[in-house]
Amino acid sequence: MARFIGKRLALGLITLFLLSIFVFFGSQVLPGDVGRRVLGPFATPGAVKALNHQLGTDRSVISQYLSWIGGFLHGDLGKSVTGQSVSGIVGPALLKSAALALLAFIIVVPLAIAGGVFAALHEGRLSDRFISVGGLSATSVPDFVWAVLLILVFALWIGVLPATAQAPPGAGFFTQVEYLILPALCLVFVLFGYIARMARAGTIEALDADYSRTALIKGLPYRSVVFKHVLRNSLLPTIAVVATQVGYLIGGLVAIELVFNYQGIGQALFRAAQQKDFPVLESAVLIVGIVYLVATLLADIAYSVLNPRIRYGSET
Amino acid sequence: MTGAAPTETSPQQETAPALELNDLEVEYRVRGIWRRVLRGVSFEIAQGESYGLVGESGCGKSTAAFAALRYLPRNGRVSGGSINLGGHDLIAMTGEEVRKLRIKTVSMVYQNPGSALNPSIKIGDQVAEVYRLMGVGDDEATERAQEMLGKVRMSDPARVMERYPHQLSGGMNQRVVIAMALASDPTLLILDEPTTGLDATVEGEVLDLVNGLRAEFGTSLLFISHNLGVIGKMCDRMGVLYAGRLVEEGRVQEVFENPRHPYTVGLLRCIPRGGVRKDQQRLDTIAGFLPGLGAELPGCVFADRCGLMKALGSEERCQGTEPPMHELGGGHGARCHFHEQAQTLPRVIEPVPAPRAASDKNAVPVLRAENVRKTFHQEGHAVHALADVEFALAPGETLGLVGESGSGKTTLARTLLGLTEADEGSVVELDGTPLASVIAKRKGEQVRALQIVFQNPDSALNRRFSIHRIIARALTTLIGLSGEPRESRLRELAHSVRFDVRLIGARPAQLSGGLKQRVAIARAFAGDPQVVVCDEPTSALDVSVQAAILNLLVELQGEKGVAYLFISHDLGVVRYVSDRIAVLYLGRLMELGGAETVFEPPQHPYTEALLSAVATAEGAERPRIRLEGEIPSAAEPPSGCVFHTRCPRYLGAICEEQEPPLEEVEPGHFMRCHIPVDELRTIQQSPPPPRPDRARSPDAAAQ
Amino acid sequence: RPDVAKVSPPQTKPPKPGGTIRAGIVAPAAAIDPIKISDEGGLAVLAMTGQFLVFSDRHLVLHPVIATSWTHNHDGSVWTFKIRRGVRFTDGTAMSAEDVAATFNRLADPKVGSNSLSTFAGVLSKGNTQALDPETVRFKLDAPNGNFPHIVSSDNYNAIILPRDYSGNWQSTFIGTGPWKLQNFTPEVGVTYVRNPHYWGPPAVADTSELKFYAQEQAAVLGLQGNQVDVLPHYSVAGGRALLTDPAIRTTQFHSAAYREIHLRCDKEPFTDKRVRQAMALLADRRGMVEGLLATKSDYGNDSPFAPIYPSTVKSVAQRQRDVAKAKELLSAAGKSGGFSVPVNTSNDFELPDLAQVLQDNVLVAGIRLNITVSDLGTYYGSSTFGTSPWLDSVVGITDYGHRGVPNVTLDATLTTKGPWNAAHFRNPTYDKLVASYIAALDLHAQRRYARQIQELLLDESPLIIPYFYYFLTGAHNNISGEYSTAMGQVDVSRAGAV
Amino acid sequence: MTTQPAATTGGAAVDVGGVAAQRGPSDAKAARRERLAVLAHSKTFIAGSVILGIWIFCAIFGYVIAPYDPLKTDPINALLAPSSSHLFGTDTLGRDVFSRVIVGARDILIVAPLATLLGTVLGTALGLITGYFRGPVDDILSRIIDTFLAVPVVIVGLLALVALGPSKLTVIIVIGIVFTPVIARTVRAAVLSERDLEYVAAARLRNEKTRYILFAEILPNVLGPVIVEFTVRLGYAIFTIATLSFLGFGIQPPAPDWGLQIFEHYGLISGGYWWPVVFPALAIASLVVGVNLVSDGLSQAFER
Ligand SMILES: Nc1ncnc2c1ncn2[C@@H]1O[C@H](COP(=O)(O)OP(=O)(O)OP(=O)(O)O)[C@@H](O)[C@H]1O
Ligand SMILES: Nc1ncnc2c1ncn2[C@@H]1O[C@H](COP(=O)(O)OP(=O)(O)OP(=O)(O)O)[C@@H](O)[C@H]1O
Ligand SMILES: [Mg+2]
Ligand SMILES: [Mg+2]
Repeated sequence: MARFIGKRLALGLITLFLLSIFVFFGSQVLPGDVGRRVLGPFATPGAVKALNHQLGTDRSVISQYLSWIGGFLHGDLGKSVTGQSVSGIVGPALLKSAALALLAFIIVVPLAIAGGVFAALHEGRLSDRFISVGGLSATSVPDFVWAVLLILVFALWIGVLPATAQAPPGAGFFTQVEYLILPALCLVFVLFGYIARMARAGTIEALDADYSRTALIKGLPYRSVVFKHVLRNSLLPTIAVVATQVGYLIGGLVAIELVFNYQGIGQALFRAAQQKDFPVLESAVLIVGIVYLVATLLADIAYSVLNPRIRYGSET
Repeated sequence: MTGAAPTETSPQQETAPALELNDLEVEYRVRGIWRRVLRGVSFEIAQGESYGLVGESGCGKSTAAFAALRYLPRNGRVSGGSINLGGHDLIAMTGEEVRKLRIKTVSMVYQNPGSALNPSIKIGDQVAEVYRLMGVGDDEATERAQEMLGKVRMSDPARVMERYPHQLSGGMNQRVVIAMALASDPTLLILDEPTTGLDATVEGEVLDLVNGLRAEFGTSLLFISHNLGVIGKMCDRMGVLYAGRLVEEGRVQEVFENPRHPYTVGLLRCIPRGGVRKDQQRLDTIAGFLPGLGAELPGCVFADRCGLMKALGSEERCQGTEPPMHELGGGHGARCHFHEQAQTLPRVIEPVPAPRAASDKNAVPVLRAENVRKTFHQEGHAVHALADVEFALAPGETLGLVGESGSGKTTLARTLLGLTEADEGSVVELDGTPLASVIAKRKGEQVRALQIVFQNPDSALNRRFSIHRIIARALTTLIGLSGEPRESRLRELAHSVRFDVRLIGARPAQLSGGLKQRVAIARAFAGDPQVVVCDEPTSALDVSVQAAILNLLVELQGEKGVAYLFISHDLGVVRYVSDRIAVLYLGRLMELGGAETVFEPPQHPYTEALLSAVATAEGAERPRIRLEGEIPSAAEPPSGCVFHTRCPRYLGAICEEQEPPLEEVEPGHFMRCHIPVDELRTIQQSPPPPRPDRARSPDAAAQ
Repeated sequence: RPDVAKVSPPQTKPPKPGGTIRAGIVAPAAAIDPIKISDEGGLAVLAMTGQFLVFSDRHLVLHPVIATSWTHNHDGSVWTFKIRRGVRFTDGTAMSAEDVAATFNRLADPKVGSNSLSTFAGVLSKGNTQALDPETVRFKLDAPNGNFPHIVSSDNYNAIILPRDYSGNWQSTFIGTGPWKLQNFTPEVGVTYVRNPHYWGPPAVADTSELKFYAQEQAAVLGLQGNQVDVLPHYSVAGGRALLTDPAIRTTQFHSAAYREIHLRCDKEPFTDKRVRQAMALLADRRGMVEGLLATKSDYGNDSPFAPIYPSTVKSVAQRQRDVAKAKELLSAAGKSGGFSVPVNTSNDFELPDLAQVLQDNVLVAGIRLNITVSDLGTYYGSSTFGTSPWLDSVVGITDYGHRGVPNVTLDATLTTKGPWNAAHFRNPTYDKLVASYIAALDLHAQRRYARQIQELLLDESPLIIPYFYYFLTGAHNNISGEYSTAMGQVDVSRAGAV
Repeated sequence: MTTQPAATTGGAAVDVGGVAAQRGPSDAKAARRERLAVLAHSKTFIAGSVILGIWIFCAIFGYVIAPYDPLKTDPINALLAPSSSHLFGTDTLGRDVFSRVIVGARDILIVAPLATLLGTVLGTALGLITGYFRGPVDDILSRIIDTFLAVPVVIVGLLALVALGPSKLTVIIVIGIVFTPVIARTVRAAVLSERDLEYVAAARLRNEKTRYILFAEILPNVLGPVIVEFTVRLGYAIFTIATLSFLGFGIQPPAPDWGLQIFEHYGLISGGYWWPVVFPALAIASLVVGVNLVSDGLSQAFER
């Protein structure tokens, strides 16, 4: 187990290193000049030059990279070209994304698993078709389309929920949750199909497996077969799917965060890309990568802890 | 059945047969159409009786077994007839009643023990669950589960209780399944090919166990197998199923000795029995194929393939009217209009052996291996799959290679072929010229000369290619043919493997297993090879098809003078085709010699054990030698003689300390054992005494 | 002329004191540094706590703030400002003329690289601002300038008065002399303020105030509608059309000199021929643009930076109108009767992509095909130097120009031979001379004389199409009164509150 | 179908045990016919085909059947509510939303499939290579694939489009490349289970070139997963392209792209102008639902 985690961590580090290089050199191709982007088109060239010098963006690409990565490794994310500290931008954004992701997960995971299992138990019937096809369709309708439709219905027509996600400062817990409901609901639509499909496939596979037959032939009631024998095997792959969705939730929600004016990490990335704010871009991408890798690693660990085949290895 | 709750013991139950099927009809819905699978199947199993069901793959054996539990796949239904289980009419029962019945009265064990157990629940809990279902409290359930595991001769049951299925070997898992099945002390135990995936040595052990427990519990058995030998060993009576219809039924001995249905007759003729060899007799086969699922068969279900019908010219009767079950006395019955003449069924194949090209024992060996080693590196472990293998293969000769699963047979084949790179220092020579260890570095000549026929024709043929493309490609790459010469050579080749050229445009999926194997053989012979490795070429096939393929291989050898390295775990088959036999254990050659020298009588303790495990259709058996424990892992081979941990003739410390060399004990006969060959021949006459050093339980060695 | 048009009836009731007043703005693009800031979000933040010598109102009328009065010498080359007494910074320290002088010397220092350098170029040099006594500051100009107070007014949004020892990092203190004092600042989220206890003027009506940042105009609009803010100091028709029909929202509109410029590169085919440029300008359907794109919230433009709001603008110069027949005539005279196709670049802001599409459709009747490329702002401006900027290099480009108190900068920078923003690559010595004369002109009469000539010249040469000068729109909830915003984007909420 | 052999060799009796096709070609044809019948009776498949068919029809004939020129601006008549003359109303530039929705099918139905195809081709090639070779090639490529997967697709697409400048071609290329690693992963998994099958060993035993083994032997056998992956990715391509358009980095104005229309107008819904947003949104939703219904129907038919 320790060996497995160690190996995964090492691979993860390589991936992150590659990622930092890709983003860095990729961002060099982004058009425009950093100082110019900050100061705007009408600033004098002298002012732009001075700012570039101050930001260090006039140095060689390699030395910029090295000083940035050096800082990153010491936990110093540096300063945004806008002068704010990068951790001051990325940190809160990450927290916000995490809050939204968490709420979405709390709603969607039980719902989708229940839906998927229900569909599997009714395989081929109308309810199964409805859940499977409906879920898949909801999944592939772009998130911002959901956002627009939900705002229209719930915020503007019925008027029960706020149209933006950012609760006023000092708002209590429940108010904050209230503000997050609509965006979370969009994510529920988008994620439901994924997770339900996985849960359904896993359950069908487990239902068809010989051991379920063994249990039935033992004389176990169907319900017990499902709950005692099927689910513990069928829900394992679902964990991995939920984990990969973390990648989408933390960083991929550019459109939704835009519509709901939510300063999550997706927004931070979007803005950084547009403004060529390299320190923010690089750190945010790396952090998104870290979150993704950690989530998948945790899922793998959870998977192996829950799965005796991996937990104990084969000893014979 | 008069509404008596199945859990109560009604008076009927005492006398009622354990299982009674009456005119059972089962259908599966495939692509929207209901198709008949079982056609009026009737048989009964008396209390305490063991009933065998045989028939080729797809004839409906498993369906009958599951129907007996009223457990059908979602797309299946019982469309007629009745099922009586211990006097209860299963079909009339509610789901809940059936469930209660399953708890107490009937259990089932099926083929793949690995998948029959829940991978994420501890063995102990899975077994105890049966007791809890019967209403036993938790603690007692656990206790009794442990007791039951002991009864299936599981060493250290307490430890096994805490384990998960993947931590046990296939044989041990099957014993757990059997323990679970017998835990409720059922009146009927259904075993559906319980040993098919297991090694012969393990199979023997499991069958012994079932026999022992059956005696102890007084359980009735429904035993399904395609292996007639196993049926012979296990059953009192048997039924022969064909295309969903029971075509013959009777006492096992009676059916084997006096079969009265042409199908049974043909089936028995297909297997190499009584130590026949290729230069004595050719095997018979059954022409044609099982009719498709749900086919309309107004007459005898076997008519299409029946040689007797053709010989008698009785097409009208046989294809027009369904023969009744003719009672022949003693419970023997056959569904054949001409059952008296069944044994005159004409042979499809003349018994005359195929002519053989003279093989010159003193010629330069076409293939010679020396010091062949292969070490795999797996997650830091070194797995020594082959150690110092050496042998020579004369032109036109067949060398049989036997050994338990994991002994390195396939690895040896792949190493010779260059598919797996041998370790440094290994020597493989073709016609006296050393071969590069990877195929990519071998010359075209050499590549052509060494070919293989794989075990599974499904994966050996590219399923996206037409047969034409598969063979033509081999002709192009191996001997550079193209255009018309290639086409004519292709037709010749198809002809020589008895493959109908009209099917040349088909895809593999449209062909039967036997036909696919013919294509694979044609491909191997495309470049006129000198040596063809056959890695279990018939183990995926039904017996009748196996016979045809074996015949073909023998014929081709006669025509082309090719040498075979023939791998199989079926000792009967190996003995039939081989001139010489090599016995492999943990990557080491234990014995090598002429087929008769090695087998008749066996001398090396391992060979002896292998042979004794085999159940033959003759029923005549040598005393079973129990091989103790599991095969050791190739990653940590035992010290000294690698066989010492399981050897029935274990001598003592010397076996654990010194590895015996492979010695030529008589001309052409090599053996690896500390016991001198003469002594071996003598002690072979009597069963081995229990091993003195085995105070430990047998399974401890495995863990 | 109607100076301030109200869309909905104005809220006339006075606000009740106390409470919080909240305004929404588009988040500042960069760190908020008074010296460097150039975007609307940033300058709005500056003006919350910072104050100027002089305040330029919506009609470009100047009002004393830190300066109480100002005088100039005979030719307008030396200006003397009297500084208000008793002004204290938000940290409690007293402000004096020294601070004022230091502020302007800093802005004029080329080494500091302030954003005002382009405004002060040729007007005021470093070291030429002097505190004569604690209440008097004297500016010695590089050249006479009749409009100098405008240059040190709120129209020059960088010119808030800072302490003499200001050394950067304004964001940590938000130091200034205004009615508000920083309470809390969260980047990307917003700023909260409390009343400045040291304020020299009447205390703010509300107890606290707040600027809420939005990533995007649309979000800010939703924020106003969703009652997250009380006031939206500035919104565009493109982004905030929803507010125009919202009965809960009161929109205040006023003229501005802000415009969208469509440049035609005079040195590139097919626009080397002025007839082709004239044809393009004649094909543009200004009415459709004003009434459709801008929902009538704009004045018509006449293809020169002279906005109707400037006193110097000559309104009697004939307004150019759509004339397809004449355009076709001109095109065939120029040998382009078959039309041509040409790329158009613009940025993804406000109604610019829409304007591009309308223009594309407008000119199609004459067979002219425009291929639109819309990029993000940064990409469009590129490095803002010739050769590496789609803005300055494109054959046709559509660019946003903000409001300015006087047209001097736009006349000079966008069209003179040496103009750094001369995307049209217009080279006309007559024009250059006219602009120099216009800037030097001290009195309105003289300015108008040159203005007429410039307007007519630009109509004839047509290097630019300036179809409209859009109104500046401020949204507020109906129950709010007293907010005041300027066309620069500054907002004063110190007199605002709920009624 | 049963055929009897006619051949005899060397006096040996004819081996008839097995010369017949178990399931002849005619049987396969029957299976295909039955499968079509299942499709014809599948309500979901029919519903999906109808929806998809309508959009494909719109994509091809959109300009012919649209009541107005979808690009014709009429700013004076901007934002007219739906009425009999403008079924879906008009947008901010006075263009007919109905016509734009109809014609808008074309861009997405060209760009999304082409992008998916590009991704599928590249991903398949990459998956074949990484799956077939073990060792360094696999390790290096797998790390690069992982790297791409660690960042959300939209972000990678966005960065690439900011760098390259948005146009239909760049969108196709960028989405294709962004999808490559995901598809490569699926194909790699399929190849891993193929590479150890004996037909590959048989090809190696003929000393076939690696290229032949990969593309002629293995590729046809992983086409199934590849096709499934293609249909699934097609849905996501629509998703992603619409998102990029929505962010202003996808298909460019004045194209009547649906995502772009939503982007251009979503700020208006709070003003009661829902029609320029809702109709394109429903168009996207119905298209993806149609695609999913069809692929679901297909998989149903092939499962049974
Ligand atoms: N669920 C099912 N749906 C459709 N057809 C089925 C199903 N299960 C089995 N069949 C078909 O029914 C026939 C009988 O199957 P069955 O499993 O009973 O055969 P069998 O004699 O046990 O064969 P084997 O020796 O291969 O186990 C076969 O042709 C098989 O393909
Ligand atoms: N690629 C491999 N990597 C690691 N170990 C291997 C590999 N291939 C085979 N082995 C190991 O080598 C040993 C011999 O395996 P091999 O497949 O040659 O046995 P076999 O005699 O053919 O068995 P079977 O009868 O089951 O086919 C086994 O212990 C197996 O686990
Ligand atoms: Mg079976
Ligand atoms: Mg093998």
